[in-house]
Amino acid sequence: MDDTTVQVYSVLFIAITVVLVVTARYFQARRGRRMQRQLAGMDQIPQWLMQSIETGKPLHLAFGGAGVGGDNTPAALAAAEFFHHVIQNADASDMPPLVTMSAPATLPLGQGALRRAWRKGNTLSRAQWTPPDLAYAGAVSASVADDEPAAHIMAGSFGAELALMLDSADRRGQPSLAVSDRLDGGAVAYALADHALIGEELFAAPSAISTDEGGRADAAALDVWRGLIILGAAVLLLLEFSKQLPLLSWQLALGAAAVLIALGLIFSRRR
Amino acid sequence: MPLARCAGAGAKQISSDAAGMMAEHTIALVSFILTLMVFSYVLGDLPLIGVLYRVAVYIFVGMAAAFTLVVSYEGLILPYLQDIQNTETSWTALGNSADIYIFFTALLFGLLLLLKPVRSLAWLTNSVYAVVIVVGAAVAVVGALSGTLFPLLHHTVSIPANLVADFGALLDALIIFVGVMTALFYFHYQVRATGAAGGGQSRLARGFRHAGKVFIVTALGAIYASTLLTSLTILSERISFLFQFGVA
Amino acid sequence: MGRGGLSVFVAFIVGAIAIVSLLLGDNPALFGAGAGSEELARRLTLPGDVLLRLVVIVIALSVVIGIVNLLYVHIGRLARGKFYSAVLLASFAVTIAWTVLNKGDASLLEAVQVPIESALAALLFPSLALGGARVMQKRADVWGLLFVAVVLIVLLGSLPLAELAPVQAFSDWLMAVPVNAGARAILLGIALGAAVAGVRALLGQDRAYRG
Amino acid sequence: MSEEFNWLEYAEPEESAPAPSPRRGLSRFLPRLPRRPRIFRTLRLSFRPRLPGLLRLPRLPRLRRGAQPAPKQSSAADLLGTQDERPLEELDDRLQMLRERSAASLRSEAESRQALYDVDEVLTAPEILDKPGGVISAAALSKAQQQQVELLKDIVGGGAAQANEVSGGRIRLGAPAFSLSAIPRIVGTAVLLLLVSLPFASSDFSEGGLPPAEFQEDRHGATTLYNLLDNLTTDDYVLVAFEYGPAAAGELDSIAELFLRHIVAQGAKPLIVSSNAIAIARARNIIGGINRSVAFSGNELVHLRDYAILRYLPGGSLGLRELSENFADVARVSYKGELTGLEFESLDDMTHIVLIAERAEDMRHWAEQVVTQVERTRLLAASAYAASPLAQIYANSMDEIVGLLVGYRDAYTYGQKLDDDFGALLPASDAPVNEPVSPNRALGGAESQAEGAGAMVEPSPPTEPPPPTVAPLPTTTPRPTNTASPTATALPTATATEESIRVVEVISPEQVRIRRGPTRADDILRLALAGDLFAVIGTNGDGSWYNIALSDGLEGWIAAFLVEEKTLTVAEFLAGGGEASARNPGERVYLRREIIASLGKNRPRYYQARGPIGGDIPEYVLLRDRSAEVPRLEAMTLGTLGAVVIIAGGNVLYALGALRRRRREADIE
Repeated sequence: MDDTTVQVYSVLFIAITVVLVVTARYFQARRGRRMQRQLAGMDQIPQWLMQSIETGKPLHLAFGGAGVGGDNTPAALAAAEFFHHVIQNADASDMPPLVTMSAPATLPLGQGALRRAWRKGNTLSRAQWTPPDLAYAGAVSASVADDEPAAHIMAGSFGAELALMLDSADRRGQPSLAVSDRLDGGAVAYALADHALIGEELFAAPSAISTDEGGRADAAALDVWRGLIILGAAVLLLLEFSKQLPLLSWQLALGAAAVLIALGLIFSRRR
Repeated sequence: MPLARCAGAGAKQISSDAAGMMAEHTIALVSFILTLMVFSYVLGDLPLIGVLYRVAVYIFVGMAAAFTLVVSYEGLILPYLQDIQNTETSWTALGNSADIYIFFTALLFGLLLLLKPVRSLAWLTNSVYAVVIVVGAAVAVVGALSGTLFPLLHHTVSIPANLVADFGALLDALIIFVGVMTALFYFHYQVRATGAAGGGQSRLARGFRHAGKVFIVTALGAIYASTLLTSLTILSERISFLFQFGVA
Repeated sequence: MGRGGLSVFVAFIVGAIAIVSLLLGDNPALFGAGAGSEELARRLTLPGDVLLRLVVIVIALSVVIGIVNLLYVHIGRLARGKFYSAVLLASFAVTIAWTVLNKGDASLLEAVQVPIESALAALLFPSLALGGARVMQKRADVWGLLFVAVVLIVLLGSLPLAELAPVQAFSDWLMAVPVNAGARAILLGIALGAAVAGVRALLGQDRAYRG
Repeated sequence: MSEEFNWLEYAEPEESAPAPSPRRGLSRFLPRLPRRPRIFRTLRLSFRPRLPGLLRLPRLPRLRRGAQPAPKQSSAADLLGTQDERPLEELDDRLQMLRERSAASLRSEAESRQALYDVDEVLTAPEILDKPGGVISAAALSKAQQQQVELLKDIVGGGAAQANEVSGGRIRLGAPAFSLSAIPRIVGTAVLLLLVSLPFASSDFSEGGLPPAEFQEDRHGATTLYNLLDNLTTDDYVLVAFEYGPAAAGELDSIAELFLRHIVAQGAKPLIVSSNAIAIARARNIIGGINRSVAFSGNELVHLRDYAILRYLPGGSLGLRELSENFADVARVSYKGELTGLEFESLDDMTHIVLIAERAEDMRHWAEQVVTQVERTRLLAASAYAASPLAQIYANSMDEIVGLLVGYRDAYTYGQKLDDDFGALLPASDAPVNEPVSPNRALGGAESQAEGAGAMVEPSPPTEPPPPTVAPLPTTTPRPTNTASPTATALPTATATEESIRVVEVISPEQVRIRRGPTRADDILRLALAGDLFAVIGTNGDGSWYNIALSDGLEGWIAAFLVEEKTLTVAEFLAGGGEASARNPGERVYLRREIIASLGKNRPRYYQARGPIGGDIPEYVLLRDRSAEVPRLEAMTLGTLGAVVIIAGGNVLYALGALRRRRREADIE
């Protein structure tokens, strides 16, 4: 792909996304027919909130290394949105949630989320920065003993160091929900966290916990894109085939379609 | 063009051995003790031993913060200060004088971000923060599109040449294609509402999602194993260090 | 325009400028041939350059925000008699003093930071191995089984033992094909999610701008 | 029920009755606010019956009897394959309710709060907040309420409250005391650590082979990567990106050092950048390590002459974007703020970009922000094992990315290949002289280049074996105590296996230290054991120390009273090693026997250096400390085996438990 092609595609992508994000709000107005599938662990969050309220232990919300201003700005924003809803619901508690991060530029985001959602006074010392990665993981593993959070919700950008945090939380019997926009963190979360979202689900997490239209619109736009991409890729693949195998292309296409459908049917047998 | 042979720059890099040796021994001793302190994590919350780990961690956090600060100052702010004084160069097409404005605007922005918690300034600090966020978002969008989305998709749909000859490669390419598409489909969020009880999907859609999940979980498993191997490599280095120290 | 209004407005305007400049700048080919397109591309690049430079410095400066926060939090804790915060603050102060006094000496880094950080990274190994041993406890279903099986195959495949050659071959295929596909899909998903969330932020539709 | 039980972790009697003391500190003495219980009662009523249909999942083993099941904590297999979909409205309702409750409770306090609410929070002292486990954050109380609290404190028993406060502030040695349930974890960890330690303690535990000396054919582009670096010349600049922090040093330092050594050995100049602040400091230390190993020859690398460390790139991908768009600016200033004098137009002026990535994300950033911006220059990548599955995808998808060396094993292979190339004998005289070494291998300038090339690649006449040569030892050695004359060394040629050489054999029953200089104050280089043989290079003035050759090109000094001097033929000398290394005639060959003794481990190796050590080229490559490589590789093998056993065993246990449980449930039904 040369530069120009990429640029043209990018412009198209952005334009369509803008349209989707804006129009999805109107479509969302007539809701009821569609709904969002449930994400892992979301139904546990109210439970944890209650535990937090009842025991006076804070929730621990972690951004990880998701930094504003850099590549994972969207991840940080999505996490902040997600946390905003959590904090809002934790409002009946006495302990403001503990928000931690290792990217200093995310600090204002965390402070903002706390201040907007937690309307009970000064929360400045509840958003805490620690130097990146292992220092952060170490500090969290130590704070697991210090602050004794009721539960950990880790959404953002984590690497393998997530293992240290989840391990120490696990030792103390503190439940955890983790999602990372990094693959190694995602894998660690899948194995060690009580509940793990996978990759992209980070961006749908806010809409899974709130009634906000905006979040829903995002999820809807993502789904539209997903459909477009899958269809487009299928068409492109067929074109590729037809280039190489002019004679066999349609047979192959049929074969591939048959395989796909068979796969779908086989797997749908389960449960 | 030779790397500048600045007069005397860096010429006294050669370490003085005698003093260096003392220092090396001390370094080794300190690192030995600290390594053991961190390893005490394994024992958990035994009295006294639990303290060792946390002391080491807090030393580490404080030091890492300090280093981050020092390196940011020395490695970034100083060079920038150096650079804006150099009238022959400029960061943008606007010339050197613009550099100075940019630099001091950035300083001002940094200061305002520091004041973000001050409520009465929120209108200003939020606007400054918005600039940081949107520039980051713009970089992220451009990066995600041109660096990940398009190239990966492009590569997924482009099948290797000479497929007829190599059936294995064709099969692999097809599996990858099917895997990517079903796994991408797996994430689908919106489901049809099928009544009061809950949402549902067609059997086909559910099948696709299960197939996709096979690929996702396989990938996660492999990445987990790789992460394990990396940490094992690092552990072997640490243990090698402990033994070397024990010998010496 | 209310209090939130200004920041949303700024976000929208700056976002539009940034995305256009970053996306379209620096490629005259996009605007057809000719001298005019060169000029246009150059002009388009300029605001992006300025913004990038600005934000890069702001981000670098944000370390100061982090440090201030760290000190604020831990001085507060120290006031309540938290011993560990004292350790942290002392370590911070010593490091700063050391680097100021011994310019350019990295031995503190080698003596303290590197061993602790490596040791923490090394600690991940037992954590990951023992955590991996409990996957079936947390996910007692076919997915847990699949996960564990893949972990074991890849681990075995990494062993340099001649007897395991078939496993190695299978593990190589696994890495090259299904893992490749799965990881690619996750990546694509993240890129998609980031792009959509990013566009939304560019539209000024983010809560972070207000409050 | 979907509760999961966890026999490895502490018993935590959660919830049920208001737990023994969930509220610590002052809180115990405060009356609960009326709103709290009410909320709970309502909430729980609305929550309990509606928990989603996850409850029919297989039960997990409950190994610890008698313990109370945790309250509906996390549910295990709620991943999507098995879960039911639920309408959003339902979820929303519950959350909505929660929010409404809290909002209502707040509204009643709204006025009292207002006073604090608008105060600039910076000015509020932090200590009134987050009291350890406090029941109410002080900031949420109005002044009047706070006074009430004070009053209560006095009335209810200030002494007790104070004691509590103190214990809250002191070092708390971990809330849950050490419990027996931690034992499986400790034992498991101990077993793993033991396994990883064994190879360092003894050579009896060498499992598996070493990585190959050549990259396999199917390794994507690793050989190409090597060759690209091997074809560098003195005019080349290579951008080396150190994208790893100290955490990954154990895995990536070796490959980073190899890359640097390879590049400088070719005479090219590495420019080091990083978007990781600490990595810049680390890079200095790695260069320092190289300099220490070549220090005796005076070939230290000098900053801004032989290499440059550029300022660090903040902001992750943003910094990389800056790098690719404004490379001229980045290259202008060093990490200390000095002017480098480097003038480049763009990244395309770099011959190659070398990336050493710790995390998959780094690879992604470089792929997204840099590779897409350069036109000619290619990215040569190495990554940690953890990053490899993803990095491999980028390496495969983008033509601009070459190679991918993964982890420590590939570093070993790379080093092996380097040694083979740089230390290799020239082809035997009857073979065609295909010069395997590019003539520009010499450092620094054209004249030495020609000279070096001439000296090195000159083939011997095919028929006559070359005369035994005498190694010219570096005369520039800075050590003042070194009295060994340059001609004292009798190192054999490869062919002259019958020729005798001076060796010393260690006779001391204890481990013997080989030092950097002939005094006991000198640094220890190696340890040796009884029976180890070393070729003698010379002695010090009074003969109380021998100057001996070590295999990695280093020289060491050993005290004379610990050894016995002998004269052996080369063949005899070699017999101890088992490595038939010096068969090819036609080149000066230096045999150096290395003794690696790590706790009784004795692994001899032979090196064949092409030129005299201290002559310029190979020393950067050859003078590496490789003593830990083999035991580390073996430790990794054993550790992997241990992890496999533990993961497999643990999961089989849990799976069996789950199955048993499911059957029991089926029986009951």
